[in-house]
Amino acid sequence: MDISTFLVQCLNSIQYGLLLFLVASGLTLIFGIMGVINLAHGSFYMIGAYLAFSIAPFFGNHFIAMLLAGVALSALFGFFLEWIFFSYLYQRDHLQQVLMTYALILVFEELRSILVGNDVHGVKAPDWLSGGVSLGGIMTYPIYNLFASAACIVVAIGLYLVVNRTRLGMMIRAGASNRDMVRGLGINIRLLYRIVFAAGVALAALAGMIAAPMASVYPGMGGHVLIVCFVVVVIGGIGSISGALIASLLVGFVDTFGKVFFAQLSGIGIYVLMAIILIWRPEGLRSKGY
Amino acid sequence: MLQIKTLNTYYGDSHILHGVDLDIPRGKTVGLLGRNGMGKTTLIRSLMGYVPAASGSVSWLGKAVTGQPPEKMARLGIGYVPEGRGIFPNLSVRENLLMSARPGPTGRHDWTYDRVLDIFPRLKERLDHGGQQLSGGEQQMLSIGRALMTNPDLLILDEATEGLAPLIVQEIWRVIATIRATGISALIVDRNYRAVLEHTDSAVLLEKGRVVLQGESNALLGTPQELARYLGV
Amino acid sequence: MGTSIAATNAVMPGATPRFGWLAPLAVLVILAVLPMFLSSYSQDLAVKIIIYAVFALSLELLVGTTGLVSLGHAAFFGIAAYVTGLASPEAEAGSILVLLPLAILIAGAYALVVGALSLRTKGVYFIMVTLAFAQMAYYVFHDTPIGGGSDGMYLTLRPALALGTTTLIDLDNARHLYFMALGALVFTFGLLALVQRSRFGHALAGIRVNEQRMRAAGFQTYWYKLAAFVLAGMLAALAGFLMAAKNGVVNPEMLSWHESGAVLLMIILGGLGSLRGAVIGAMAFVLLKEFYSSEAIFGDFAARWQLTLGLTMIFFVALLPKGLIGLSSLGKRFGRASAGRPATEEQAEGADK
Amino acid sequence: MTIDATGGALLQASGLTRRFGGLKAVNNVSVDLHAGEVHAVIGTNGAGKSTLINMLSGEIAVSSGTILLKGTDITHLSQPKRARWGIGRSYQRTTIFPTFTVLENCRLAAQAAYQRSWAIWESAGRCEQSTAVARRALDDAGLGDAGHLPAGSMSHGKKRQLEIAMCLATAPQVLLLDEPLAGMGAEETERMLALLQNLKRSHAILLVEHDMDAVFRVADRITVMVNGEVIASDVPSAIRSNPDVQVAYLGEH
Amino acid sequence: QSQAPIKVGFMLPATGTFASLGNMIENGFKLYVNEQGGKLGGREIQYFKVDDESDPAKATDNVNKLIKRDQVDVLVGTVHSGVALAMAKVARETNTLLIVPNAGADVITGAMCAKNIFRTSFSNWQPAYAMGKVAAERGHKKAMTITWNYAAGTESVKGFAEAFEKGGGKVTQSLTLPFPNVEYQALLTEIASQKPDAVYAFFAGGGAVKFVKDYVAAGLNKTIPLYGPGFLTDGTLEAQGAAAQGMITTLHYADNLNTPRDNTFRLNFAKAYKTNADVYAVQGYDAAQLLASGLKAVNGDIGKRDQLVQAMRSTTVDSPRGKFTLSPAHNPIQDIYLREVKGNNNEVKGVAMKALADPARGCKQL
Ligand SMILES: Nc1ncnc2c1ncn2[C@@H]1O[C@H](COP(=O)(O)OP(=O)(O)OP(=O)(O)O)[C@@H](O)[C@H]1O
Ligand SMILES: Nc1ncnc2c1ncn2[C@@H]1O[C@H](COP(=O)(O)OP(=O)(O)OP(=O)(O)O)[C@@H](O)[C@H]1O
Ligand SMILES: [Mg+2]
Ligand SMILES: [Mg+2]
Repeated sequence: MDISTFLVQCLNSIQYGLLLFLVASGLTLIFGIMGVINLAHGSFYMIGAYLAFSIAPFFGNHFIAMLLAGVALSALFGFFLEWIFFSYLYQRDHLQQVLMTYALILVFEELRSILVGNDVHGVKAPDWLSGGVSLGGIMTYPIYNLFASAACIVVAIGLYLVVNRTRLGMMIRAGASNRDMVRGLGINIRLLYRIVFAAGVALAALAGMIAAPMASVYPGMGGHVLIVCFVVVVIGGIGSISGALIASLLVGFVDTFGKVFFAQLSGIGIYVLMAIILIWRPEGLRSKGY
Repeated sequence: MLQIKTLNTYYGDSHILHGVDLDIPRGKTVGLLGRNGMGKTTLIRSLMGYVPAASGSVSWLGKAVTGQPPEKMARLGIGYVPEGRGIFPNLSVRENLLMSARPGPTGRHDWTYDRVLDIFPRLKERLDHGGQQLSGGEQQMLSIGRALMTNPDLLILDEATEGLAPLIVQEIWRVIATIRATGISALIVDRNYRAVLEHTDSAVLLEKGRVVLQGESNALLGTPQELARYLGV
Repeated sequence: MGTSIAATNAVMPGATPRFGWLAPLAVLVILAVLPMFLSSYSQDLAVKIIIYAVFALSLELLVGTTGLVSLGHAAFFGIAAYVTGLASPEAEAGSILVLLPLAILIAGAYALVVGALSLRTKGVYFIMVTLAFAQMAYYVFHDTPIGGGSDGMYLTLRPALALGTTTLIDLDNARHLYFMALGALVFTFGLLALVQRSRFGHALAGIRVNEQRMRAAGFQTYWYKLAAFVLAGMLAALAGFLMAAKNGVVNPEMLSWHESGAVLLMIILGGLGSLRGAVIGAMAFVLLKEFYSSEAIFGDFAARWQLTLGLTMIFFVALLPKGLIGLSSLGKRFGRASAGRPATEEQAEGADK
Repeated sequence: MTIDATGGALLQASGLTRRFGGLKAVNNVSVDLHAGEVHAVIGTNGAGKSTLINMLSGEIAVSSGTILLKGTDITHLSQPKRARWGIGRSYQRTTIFPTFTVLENCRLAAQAAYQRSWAIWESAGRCEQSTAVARRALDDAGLGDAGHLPAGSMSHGKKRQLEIAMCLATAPQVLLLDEPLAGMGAEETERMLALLQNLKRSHAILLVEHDMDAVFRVADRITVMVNGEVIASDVPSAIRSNPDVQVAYLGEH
Repeated sequence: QSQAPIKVGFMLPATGTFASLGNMIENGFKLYVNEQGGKLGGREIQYFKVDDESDPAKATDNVNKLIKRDQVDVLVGTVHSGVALAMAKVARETNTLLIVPNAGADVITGAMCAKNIFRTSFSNWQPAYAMGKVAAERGHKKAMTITWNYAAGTESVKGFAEAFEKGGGKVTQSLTLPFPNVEYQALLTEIASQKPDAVYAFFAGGGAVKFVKDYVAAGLNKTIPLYGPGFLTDGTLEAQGAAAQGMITTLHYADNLNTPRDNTFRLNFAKAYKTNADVYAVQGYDAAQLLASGLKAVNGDIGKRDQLVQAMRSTTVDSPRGKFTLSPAHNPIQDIYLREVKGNNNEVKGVAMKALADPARGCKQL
């Protein structure tokens, strides 16, 4: 591999890693911080992609407006979802949530099939983001991918600040460890969790919307992404945003170079990575130890 | 300020509180005494709304608040230091304090981050430690500090001096005295009944979920044989 | 995440009511005579449920008893199935006496390696490390030609047990398969029931609730957990062997995380902390799906089984905090709730946060 | 600072140090525990008392220093092994099995001495030895009539009693008690002190406690820690009048 | 006796990625039956359906639902190769008549071939082989292949390489990525750095859409032509949009064959189901035709298995794709078209290979 190819591969790794982070960010919130094992995360991603497909025609080239509208819609959706399906589960065994989220996957899949059908769809990137930049040689790099990376970085920074630097973030994390105590301090943990859950759903949906023009929209698209997201969140250390970012990039690199050098067994790459990291650091890369 | 009338509370089938009355006047500190397992904590958890009371009423400043959830009760102006501390292990000391900070219900803002750290200088040295990493006593300080950060009108201390060094315990009692002076009420449970009686205006003694003795703290101090009977000393 | 993952129904294993053995015995008698009344399809279905029950029971030992939630349990199931497939001779039926121990040993060996490494981690991290090891096994079978790649492989002839020239058990015979599976279920259930009331089982339960205290008391918890992990892996292998024999086809999907997830869901659905819950969960999971996807009952809507199944599960989770096994105590709860007193088991558990 | 340098000490720790990142929670601390003696360790909050117990019991590793049990170096022995060799501890933060009954809590602790984990055909509930030991421990700790209750549903004070009972149930020779009296009422305190007086005849006891009345009543020797270091170690009367200790810890006591 | 309807069991995906394909196949099948007045060989047809979920692990149980529970006379399915293999295995054991309307796994009409197993679609080898020939004829010397690391992909790539190298070309590298991973960027970079003359890709569904789009976004299409079997573009052209325009693929069907047979079929299909027919619909339709030819020969007496099979084996199916016969291994001997994407259609450019028969390697029961 010559040096320029190597550099392009690094760029690919980073780009993939960032996109992964975007998808995983919602999961970090719901899973890492609220402590809800949310298998339906992939479904929210899918819902976002289908949402983009459904509302894109109304927005034309106003892509950002479409994203905002989609985020608002999905947050609302998440808000009610938490209310109806999760609000009474926190006191129970964590595993009950697993069952609930699994049931939701089934329901969402079928509702999607009923509402939008089973076809593969494409979503067009807005004109101002189409086209590519030349990367030496014969390859070009799509501008839209660069836009997506930028969006991921913005989300990463925003999320980091909110969770680690605001009282809201502290309250959420406190709620994950001891709900009753948080209530005793006068904080309406139910509302708080509802909002966080909504934010998690909105982030997943946002990822789906951003990914839609690149990846197209198809049934079952959430399934594969889910497990990779869990890998990212866990490698990074549960609840750590910066950890998730590092982990996303690591996974991006391992996946990218794994495909190039170990094509036969590249499927196991990220799992080997996860196993090694967790055996080396049983609490993930960036766990604070408390 | 807070008034409890004929409160009955059950855990499952076991009847824990039997028609308990308790009155905490504004600006007064009340001691709650009793041997282990007599229902002190249960009384507190019932009035805070953690455990639903089967019957009876709770009122705050004359308004009925029976059955309100804990977050509402806390918002009314109750600062709660639970037994066993309830520190958030995954938050640093600083975060444990900041997350609960808010002005009191009347807008009072006596307790600031800095002032809390002033009375617990030990915490200042540990600001970036996780709640989990604190020593038992440090956790206890943090729990009290965290409750103070909500600038409460009524402070409930359930065994708040457990695990604290004698010097710090003295400091806590001093703090309670100053709190008392600023018109904040307090409900205090502590194993050291003598200290409780010395630092409170009145006290209530529970025996198997019933009030068996109550009165001015000073007066109670003068009845050692009664105390001995119910506290087993 | 300070809270432990698995809280359970049983206060302590073995705290079953006095005549607790009556119900299983009755069920066993019914199961033993069942094949006489079943169509060959229903019998197949029964075998499938039984195999999943064995599989679920094996995971129950980990999750419900020891508090180790694994999302990679299908690895042992699938590896055993592949061993059965790969070790079966082309032209004749493989011997159960060879294939079954081989499958169990190899899967057990893998469980030993996986357990030894992954038990360094806890909670969600443990879930994910077990998943990682299962995915590795999955991709080895999926992406390399060892076992026929993604298409899997098939057994030309199902295993049999021959003594001299007489064939005692021939798994090609549906009834033999049924009774062999039933035997495996009885064995597994009995073994785990014994384990649960033994010192070993109590120690595992102690580890689930409070490992720190167990260590302080003098239990080498790591070895206990490893033993439980390997035992669970070997029992899963038993199920895997049976599944390979039943289907005659082995496929990488048997090791996929969907399969691991499905058996986890079974035991949650049934109710954690109870062996019967695992069996009931397996039964409910298979039957509910069978029911909802049955065209004869739902007509064209059968294709929408995901919706009905999903809604049913939501319904169960919402109403049955302890899983299906909690149905029996539901009546009591209602009785008590109407007397105006709160239920408190949860409070007792949550009391020591 | 040891009284007799060799044989007498059951547990002998010297030069123990433990760092948490940059923090020296325990710095070069030595203690000897003798059978027939209650050795109290007192000190300010965060002085490192619990950390010391954690190191002695094997819960956490030492950064440096050595620990001898009856002359054998156990510095690198795992916690369960040390427990089997006779080191029992109680926790400052109640560490029980809340979903099990009180008796089951103790029985499980006692079972550590009769593990026989391969004998899966034997019922744990019918293990007479461990049940007997558990009952005795409960009686000693004053929970004799509470055996059937779910441990999690007891009051705080009772849980503290259970904490001690579980420590006793492992039948240790060396007891490391981390604030055993915390949360206990006056009556229970009396009982516990009597129990300690009784136990110390045959056991070596390390007592961490903030209740000074109690400490001065039962301790034969007191070590005072401040910020990870020992500032004094002596007989109680000498400690009581030590001005350093008064300033740092006792206050007006 | 001939009054009882013939039971046809559909084992097709109703959920998951392949759900729409399953639907097309079923509709195609039913269209033909309806055209015959709901009867084949004089007997009513009764349908049974099972969702195979495209999950091979559940395949045996699912197929048994049809065979043992519903006791169907004929099995029709499925899309996913792994599932189809399990079906074939059970069909062999129970001697049930099986018609495969899509799954292309070579072994179904190769090593696993059997008297009672038929296929009306294709073998993975067929379109790939034709493409290999075309690519070589177009003068490409160095080609790279890329596919998911699974059976269908590897078979397809092998078929391509076989013809391409026979034609004088050389497959320099076969790239794979794990199924169903859709992060192609790394491999596209690899392609860009090696600059082959052509690329042959096998993907389907959402993965195909993303691949074609990524290929174009990376600018590779300007210098390195992309070839593939028709699955790369079929059914997904709307989603691929501009990226797919002008792409060359090979398949046994195309969108504007413009034969009378095809036109009537498409018209009827569109009328009946309000959507355009595609290759999957054709395969389902032909499955019904094939069955019909057999039933006709035995006058609806499906018990006469040998005669039935013999008739099916030797029939000429008047398919919308053009007439085809079956090979001894029961796989269509069919024309493979060369197609080009124009708008939302795969238009015929010609016939890549005429009457191409699968080599049926390993089939012993010819
Ligand atoms: N969660 C619970 N479930 C059932 N019973 C409980 C529960 N919590 C407490 N109890 C019972 O209620 C009674 C009163 O307990 P409570 O905790 O109020 O006592 P307390 O006076 O605070 O004692 P202590 O001084 O030990 O803290 C006790 O007998 C206890 O066993
Ligand atoms: N895991 C840890 N990580 C970082 N610091 C720790 C950890 N454990 C304890 N510490 C710190 O080490 C110091 C000693 O703690 P330790 O628990 O031993 O104190 P202690 O003497 O038992 O105090 P107390 O009387 O309050 O229980 C404390 O300042 C504490 O914050
Ligand atoms: Mg209490
Ligand atoms: Mg301590």
